[in-house]
Amino acid sequence: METEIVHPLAKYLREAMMPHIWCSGCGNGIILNCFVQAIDELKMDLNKLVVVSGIGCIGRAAGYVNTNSFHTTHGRPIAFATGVKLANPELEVVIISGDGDLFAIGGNHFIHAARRNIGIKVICANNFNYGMTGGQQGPTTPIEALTTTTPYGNIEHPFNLVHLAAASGATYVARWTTLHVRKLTQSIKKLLQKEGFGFIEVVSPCPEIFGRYNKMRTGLEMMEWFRKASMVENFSDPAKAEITPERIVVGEFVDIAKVSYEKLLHEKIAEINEKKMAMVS
Amino acid sequence: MSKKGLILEGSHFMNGDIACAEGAIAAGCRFFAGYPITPATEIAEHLAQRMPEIGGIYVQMEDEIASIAAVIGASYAGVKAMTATSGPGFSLMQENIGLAVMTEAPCVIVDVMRGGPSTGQPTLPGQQDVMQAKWGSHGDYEIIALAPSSVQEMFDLTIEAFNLSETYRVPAILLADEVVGHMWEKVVIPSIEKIKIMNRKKANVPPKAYAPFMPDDDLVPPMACFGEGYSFHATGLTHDEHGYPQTSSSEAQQKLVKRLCDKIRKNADKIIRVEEVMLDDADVVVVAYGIVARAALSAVRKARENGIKAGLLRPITLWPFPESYVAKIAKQAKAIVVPEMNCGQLVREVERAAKETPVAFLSKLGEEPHTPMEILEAIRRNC
Amino acid sequence: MPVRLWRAPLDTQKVKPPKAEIHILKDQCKGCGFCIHFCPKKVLEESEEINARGVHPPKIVDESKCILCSFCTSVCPDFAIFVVEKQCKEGCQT
Amino acid sequence: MAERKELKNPGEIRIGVYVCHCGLNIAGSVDCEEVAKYAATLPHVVLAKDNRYTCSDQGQEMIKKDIKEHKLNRVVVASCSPRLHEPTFRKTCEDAGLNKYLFEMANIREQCSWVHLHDRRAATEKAKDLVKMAVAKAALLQPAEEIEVPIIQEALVIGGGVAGIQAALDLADTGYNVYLVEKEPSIGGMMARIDKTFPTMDCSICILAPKMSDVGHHPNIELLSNSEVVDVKGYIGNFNVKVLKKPRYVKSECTACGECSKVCPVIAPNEFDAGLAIRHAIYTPFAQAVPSTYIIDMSRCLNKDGVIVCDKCIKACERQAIDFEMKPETIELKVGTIIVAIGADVFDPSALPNYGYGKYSNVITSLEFERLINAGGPSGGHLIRPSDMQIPQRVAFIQCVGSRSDRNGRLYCSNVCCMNTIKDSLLIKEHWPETEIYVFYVDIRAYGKGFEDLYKRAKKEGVIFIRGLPAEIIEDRKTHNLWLIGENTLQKELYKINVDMVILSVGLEPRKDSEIIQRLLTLSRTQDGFFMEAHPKLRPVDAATGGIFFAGCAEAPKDIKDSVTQASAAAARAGILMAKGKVTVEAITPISYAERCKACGLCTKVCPYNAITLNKELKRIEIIEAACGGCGTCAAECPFDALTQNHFTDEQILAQIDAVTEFDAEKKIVAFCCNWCAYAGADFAGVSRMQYPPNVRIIRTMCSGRVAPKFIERAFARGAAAVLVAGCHPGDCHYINANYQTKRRVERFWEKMEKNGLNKERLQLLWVTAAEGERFASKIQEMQAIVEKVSREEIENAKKVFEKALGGS
Repeated sequence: METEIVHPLAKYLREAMMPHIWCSGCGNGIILNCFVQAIDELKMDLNKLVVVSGIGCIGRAAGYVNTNSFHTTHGRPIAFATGVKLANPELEVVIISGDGDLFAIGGNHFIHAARRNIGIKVICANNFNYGMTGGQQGPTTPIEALTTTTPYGNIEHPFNLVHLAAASGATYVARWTTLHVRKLTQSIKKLLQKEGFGFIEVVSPCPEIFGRYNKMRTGLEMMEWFRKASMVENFSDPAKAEITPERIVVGEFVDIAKVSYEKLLHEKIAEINEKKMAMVS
Repeated sequence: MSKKGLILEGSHFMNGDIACAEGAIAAGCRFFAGYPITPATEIAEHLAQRMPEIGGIYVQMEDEIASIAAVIGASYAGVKAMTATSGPGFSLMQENIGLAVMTEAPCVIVDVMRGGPSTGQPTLPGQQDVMQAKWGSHGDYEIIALAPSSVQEMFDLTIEAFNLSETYRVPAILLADEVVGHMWEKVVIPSIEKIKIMNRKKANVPPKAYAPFMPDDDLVPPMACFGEGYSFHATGLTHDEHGYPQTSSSEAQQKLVKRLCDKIRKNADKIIRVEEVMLDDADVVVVAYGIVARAALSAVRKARENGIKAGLLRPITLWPFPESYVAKIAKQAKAIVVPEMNCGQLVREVERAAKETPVAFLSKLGEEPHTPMEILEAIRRNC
Repeated sequence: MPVRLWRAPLDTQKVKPPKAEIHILKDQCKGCGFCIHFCPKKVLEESEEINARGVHPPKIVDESKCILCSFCTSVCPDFAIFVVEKQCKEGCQT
Repeated sequence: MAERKELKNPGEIRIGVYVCHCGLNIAGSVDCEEVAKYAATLPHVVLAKDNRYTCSDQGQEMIKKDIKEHKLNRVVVASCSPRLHEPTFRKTCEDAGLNKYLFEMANIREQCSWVHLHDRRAATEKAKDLVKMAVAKAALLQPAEEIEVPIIQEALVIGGGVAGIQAALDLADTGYNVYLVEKEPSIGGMMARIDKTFPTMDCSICILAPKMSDVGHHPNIELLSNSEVVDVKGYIGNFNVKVLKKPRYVKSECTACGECSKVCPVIAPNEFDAGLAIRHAIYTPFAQAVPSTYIIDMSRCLNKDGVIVCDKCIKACERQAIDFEMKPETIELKVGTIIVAIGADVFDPSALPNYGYGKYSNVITSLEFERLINAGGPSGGHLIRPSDMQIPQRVAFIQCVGSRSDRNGRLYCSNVCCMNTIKDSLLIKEHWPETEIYVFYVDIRAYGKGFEDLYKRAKKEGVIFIRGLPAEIIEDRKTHNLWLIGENTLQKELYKINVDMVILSVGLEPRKDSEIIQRLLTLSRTQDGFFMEAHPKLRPVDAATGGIFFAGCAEAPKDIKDSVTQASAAAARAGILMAKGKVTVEAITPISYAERCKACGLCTKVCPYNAITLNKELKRIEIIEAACGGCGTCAAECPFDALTQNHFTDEQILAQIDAVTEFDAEKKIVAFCCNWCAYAGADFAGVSRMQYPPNVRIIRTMCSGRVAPKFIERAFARGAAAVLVAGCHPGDCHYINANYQTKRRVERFWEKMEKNGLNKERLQLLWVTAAEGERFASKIQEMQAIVEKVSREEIENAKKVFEKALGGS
């Protein structure tokens, strides 16, 4: 009898695509949950919403949201989204993708979109590795962490994503973990209402792959790590927010006002046309 | 602003890149994303100036990968979009050309060919990307490529490329070369009414009933765009009519990939255009395209003056390849001469279609295109 | 001013917190246990039964303890649990 | 004036001595005439007189006249304690153009006549000694100028009860900026909890609430609620205070609409309602709370470790005022004066098992009663008994619960309970006239204005007063009624009375945390634990520490009227200081002899105020007089005699010692007492007429830390039988921690004595508060026994061991 009852958020999901492909204890489902919760609370016009994702476990998120969605090639969701947003600024374009997709293969697009301040919103699930391909080292893999491609421990320094985003010029930068569901939801709402390029990093458990290699075999263990290590410090210096086993600084880091690229562009276009009109008459 | 005044109606003296840009505008292109590269840069520069004037978008991306991705995005947002590049950039675009094929995103890619491989000779012409245009992205697919041989054609075929791309929801490539791109000639731009414009088929069913990849009889699915009230999903993964991933279904794979090829193959006759000169009684037929075809034409004329029955077949559409036309002339001609600015690319297709008829290949690399004399020599040798 | 609080407040009965109705979509559950572990009132526990996906979905221990914070709803990666307020006539006495 | 000014000494020293009879207070047991005659024989004394009341106008006029006519350049008055009249006579001297530091006092009342009431001879002899000591010191007195310290014209009030509120408002209305620090989420304190006030029966909150909101809105008051004072540095006029502002987790945008509280799923007992009513994790303690901003009790809230599990309040709050990320902040204040109004706690009667509080639900405290009878309380003002929520027919009040008992609770009378009970009984009668009311008491104390009338009214209304507290309360398991068993001490008969509810009239006790404030502000407390005023009669709201004042129950249990009165007084006292804008620091700061200083830096280490710094380049010390507290422990520490203390110089103190030990040293105790605790304790013994042996001679220093080993050596070298060093209890030192140096030095001295085979018992160390007169007296008794034991040769040994000390310093 219970199964007949509909989940209050079910209407935002593509029934045909459910159940999602994500493992038990994976945080991607929580991110999706918070995202649809946010659009529900904002009563967003789904017709004006476009969700774009790249390649990786979380890349499937776009397909699960019952709205306009596009699943691009690896690393290119930001570039694709840029085209969408410029072609139709009315659309609210959100990217939900992973740390590898956005910051390794797609890193260049990220920093340039942030620099340009194009009005697209990026939600990054950071699970510290390439989950879908079986757990290889990635741009956020912690030093000394074990992955299939760092069997002797990782010797590359990971990106501090919030610092990178802030330095690149994002107008909104926040980091939460999948344990901070309320904050994450509120933060996503804020993100969706910001002008310009906004970014939220969501530290997310990957127990089946990353956890397995690093002594956190269950989602619960990883979530408990988040609980113990995370400290909310709003508007602290993102440069000092590197993620370590002992300390995960979460909170909002940047929230500034800056005219978006598309707005400037369309203002220019209007200006130019006025001039032309004046010349004609 | 009124449709008039959008385009520069009348006769002009301009170079091929500019003509191409004006052709795009005439075709209704309102989005250009690109990255500077010789010899295609003037297209970007010109559109950077013109797009704002007509309410279109010009954006310079961080690289060619981003450019093509943005173009596909714009296309899905319902705007005709184009990017322009040359060999190196064209290589970077290949993966996402595949994405455009897979998601059936109408868009135009201009490749103003230069000497390769790699950085090669940026300021000299080449015809070395012909095969890449067809096979450059991984996986099986069909695609449309047009080869202009004059500045006027840079204008006309850009419009044609958009029309075909919109009609068949497939990326269309304008395979120009450095000479056509940089050459200054007279271009006649007709009034907007006289220009034939094709637009993609719009979704014509209620949103609930809409399946984004359910084809009509012509194998082309009507296209809804973001914000038009149709909530749909598109993906680079193999997918069903609803756009839902089907990563392990062989049936879905066959169905999809076959259709993507067939929608071009089965419509090839409607797509293909060639120019035929003095073929009726020709013993020797020169098959040439792009700038080379111009030298070939005068060579053929000179040959006739010297009493040789020569003719010219100029494929305007390189892909799908005008196989039947070659086959037809092969039956009557003793020999076929194929001059190309590469080590032999389209000539392979000609040989395949020509069957027993001997095909002489005339290669030229790294300098000006073939001269009429060189081609005439080849005609003489083969008659 | 510190006073020793030893007796149950006299008006404890006066406050009637809303009663919860917890819905578990058993077969959607992948058994991560987040809802059980993070429930502030320990309303849930792992059940014996095995669902369509071969995991033990949560079961309700004491619905009356639920305070409708709905954290389980938000933290569930599989949209497999949600809570609604029990609609009932005269004040749902348990 | 770090460097000593060699003053132009007006040639010959001319001392005038005045021996006061103080009516019979002194003359009763001291032959003042004889003392005066004796004084006249002392060196430098040019005239000596005795008179009835030296402090009277005539007395003072005489001194002025003499100074002029006899060219006196030193004045000694032998009368009461300098703690009482030194300022008076210093003024007299100044009026006559004599520098006030040329005045010295001999305390022959508190420390002589009053403590030797029955031995006129010994008292007289002691008085002579005391005068001799004073004269000896006087001869060496030097004029000094006092330095002025500016006073910051802002005040800190600690505690937001009615006393703190009144003090803050008075100061703010005078125009001073006031910081009011309250530990609780709201100001209002005890008064906000009470239903009606006696004797006028006003609604308590109705008269308090307006004052509370005045505080909230006053432009000159910054209210720091939910905050605590964590550190205080500095001195009169210049305090640096650190206040810890604990997070409310609700921002000031809060409109107190209460929607958050409605949806909060957590239920907890409301401390404000003595736990009788519920509150939520997000709450406001009561309707009239100031600030009205709500607060989240994180110990109850479901959201831990920064993870928001429940966001009902956040969702309910339209103003988005809820902020779980709020962090505690430390605010630094600079104030000139501090008013301590931290109030009192109520006695927890579960300490008295025979009354069954905490066990029997129908046994409640008077504070719980206030909430029960209050319309804003859990029962909406209906008097109900907890067990069955029924209106009780028979009610008993038990008085002195935790008061006036050496066994159960406190010795003192809590001052307010009698009238509170009478008021409460009338409230019951007012609503439920039929109720039988018994009041079990020890004595009914209805001494105040309008109190007796109220008492009479209660009797008239039929309230039954029974003298004699119940020995025991027994609960009837079924009915939860209560049997009270005890003796009616008037009728001399046993009673066994059955009632429905018992109200324990609980006493007041010092705040559990008052020792924190005591430590931070270096205050002292009386034996019962309340703060001690500088003088019980004449400076009732001043603390002994300059710039600090008391208001309300912090000083002693008192009712609202007295608290408000005292608060206004304290505000006025603080106002006077700040209005002056500056304060003069007594010229008892150190003097350094640069030529002797070896720049060893020892003095810098012992200075509690870091008022001495070592200048390594110039190889000399520098003294910041404004920061100096005047304890003199630096002078005691200096191994090279390169430092001494103004007005308590080595020469002066040694001269006093020599004076004591001139005759029959072997029978005498030389006592060094610190001004604040030990000397005041000795005074208190006198005030309480505690009798002790007359052979002790007290030398007053500001702090026991001033007592240099060489003083003790000198005393023994001069053959003294015993030496006493007395100071404030460790931790109570008026100079932060200077008395730890005392402890160190005395312990080292003991070792030295042992090494030299001396009986270390002859040197005693005593910690005593100003209130422990008893303790001081019994110490002298105890030492008397030691003195009697000391043998001739022991004295001689000591003389030998310490003979080096005889060389004048």
